[in-house]
Amino acid sequence: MATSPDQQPPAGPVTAEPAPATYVATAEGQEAETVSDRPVFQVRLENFTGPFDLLLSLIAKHKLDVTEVALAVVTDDFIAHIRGQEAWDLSQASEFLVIAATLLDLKAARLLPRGDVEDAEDLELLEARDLLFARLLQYRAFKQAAADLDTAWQRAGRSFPRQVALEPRLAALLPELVMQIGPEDLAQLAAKALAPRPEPAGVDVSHLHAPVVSVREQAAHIAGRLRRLRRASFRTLTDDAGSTAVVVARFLALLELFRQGVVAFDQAGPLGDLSVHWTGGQDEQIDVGEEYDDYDDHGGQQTRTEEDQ
Amino acid sequence: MTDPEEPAWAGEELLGAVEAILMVTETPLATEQLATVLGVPVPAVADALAALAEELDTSPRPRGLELREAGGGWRFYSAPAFAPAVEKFVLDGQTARLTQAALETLAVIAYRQPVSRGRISAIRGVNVDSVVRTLLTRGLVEEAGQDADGGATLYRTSSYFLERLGLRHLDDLPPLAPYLPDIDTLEDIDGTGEGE
Amino acid sequence: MTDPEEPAWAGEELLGAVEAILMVTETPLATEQLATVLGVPVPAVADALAALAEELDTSPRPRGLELREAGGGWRFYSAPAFAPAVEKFVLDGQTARLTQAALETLAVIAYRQPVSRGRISAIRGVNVDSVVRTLLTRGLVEEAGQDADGGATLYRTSSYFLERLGLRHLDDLPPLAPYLPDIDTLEDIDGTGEGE
Repeated sequence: MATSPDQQPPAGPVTAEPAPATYVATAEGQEAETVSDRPVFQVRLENFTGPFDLLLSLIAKHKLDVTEVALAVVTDDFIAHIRGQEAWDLSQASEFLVIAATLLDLKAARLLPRGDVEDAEDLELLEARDLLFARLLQYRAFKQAAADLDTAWQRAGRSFPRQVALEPRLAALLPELVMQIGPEDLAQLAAKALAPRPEPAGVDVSHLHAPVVSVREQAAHIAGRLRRLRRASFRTLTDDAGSTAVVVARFLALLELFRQGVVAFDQAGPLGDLSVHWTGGQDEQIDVGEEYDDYDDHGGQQTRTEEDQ
Repeated sequence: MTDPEEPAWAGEELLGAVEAILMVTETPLATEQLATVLGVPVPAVADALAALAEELDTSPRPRGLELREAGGGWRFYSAPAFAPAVEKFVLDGQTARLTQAALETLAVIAYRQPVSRGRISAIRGVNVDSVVRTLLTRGLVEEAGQDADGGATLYRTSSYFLERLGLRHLDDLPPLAPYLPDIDTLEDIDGTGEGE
Repeated sequence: MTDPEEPAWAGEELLGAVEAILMVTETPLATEQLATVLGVPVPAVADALAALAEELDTSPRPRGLELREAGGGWRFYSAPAFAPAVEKFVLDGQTARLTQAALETLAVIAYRQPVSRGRISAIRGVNVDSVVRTLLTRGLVEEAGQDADGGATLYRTSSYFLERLGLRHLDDLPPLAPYLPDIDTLEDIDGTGEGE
């Protein structure tokens, strides 16, 4: 329990939290001073209680209104922050990745020419953005409520209730206890209290994370298909995906392959099908995954021990 | 004195009797409970409590105690002004601050109760199992039955929560930010986290 | 305020500080103890205690409380003049039986003594302050010094407890093993409960 990320010392206001190195350059003088002697990228996830917290903090850093966020900047920072993490709690990582994927999606959408909202995918994208903002707004409201509770907690915490044991004279007036149990019952009660409590329903979240989709594996899969087909639409490449997680992983894999210069994209028109073609050699090795999948190295399910939660 | 026809205590005697009982109670006392025990009409007890509280608040010298209503009843508290002196004697760590994670989780439970852990997770974007256990252990939240749909355990805040925050009722909670997005939409979103 | 050269509290402020501490402390307090913690000379605290006691005794209205020294320390008591009201309140709703919560807490103390409230809370998963006070009031458990680490008060069962259960020694308590699923696991649980 003591090492749980939720037992961290209370975080200060968002703007007072340590920022990744990328902010040092952009932060105002005063903030830069307090941050400057921190080693680069020594940002700990523990400073943020969740992806929304991080996102809000990034938005605050850039002094942007949450409803009109310059997504490109925030997305880059969000990804940079995620990269800066050395050790991940899997259940947290998945949440952060979901947000990161959504942000990437939206950032990508920004790069597309703007047109009338006709395509279903376009609508989905808008929906995804609205959903993200709605959740972010909701989180911000609760964060504000938490600050209110903190104020009340601290104010009330300065005054202590009188709750003392009964005066001996009055205790003597109490009716003589009927001891309704014997030593054996007592032992049973003790055993029950001391025995490992079954985890309350809902603690086991392993099914949420299994199977973990490896971007590296999906990249290999896509590369294999593209070497064979030379050209395929994103739709085709994800037709056997089976789950959203796999689609996301393949999308990320494609971005990685594009960065390595082994694929090129082609689109007939705005929001048209994304056509992908292989530009690498037939035997060219791909090297994907060290960024996306290195949380795998920390062992997935097995290491998600009690302390991590 | 126990004559049911006649109020047992009145005037300054009633003040003293209420004061005496408040000295030995372990829990906040509801006005009604005091009235029953003393055999006195509820309004008379309410007046006595108000008079005692005011006497302390308007005392010519700084008083070490105050009488407040919180968490469903009245109780003596040490005066906040003397917190630095009192803290050294109070052992149960009540002065400990709650972590940001605990505060945020507590806020979601307070405003969305009864609520499942899955729902809280969906709102906060992180797993909240450990924090909810801590809040349970500290007596700030309690179980409130099962979700009709999925059977998930629901949680609500306790009366200790109210007392600890100096609130009389849940209605005393400050309103959630007015710019909170449409709740119906969010119900759906929240619902996705329920599977946990 | 913590300057060792200067008394931290004086005059009416000292009265208020002493009053505040006495209102909420769980045990009677010796004059010396108050003086040490407040950083005030013993005679000053003695004067403050006497002044507070006199203020209550000479109050223009009948007071429900009094300040007395007994058992090596000072403590507020309900005033004997209001004993009929207080006794009625204390006996009202009292049963001669222990609640399930009290029995479970008693069982944990019996098998893990000496043990702090924090540890019991961690084991039982709920706040046990009130239940432990009940067991103290009932004489079934007693204080057993302080934890070497954190200074938390430790509790053990009393000889009255043995008597009521018909046991000669603690060794006569039945072994837990037959009721436990797995001793190894149990050791772990004990170890981890502390983090709280």
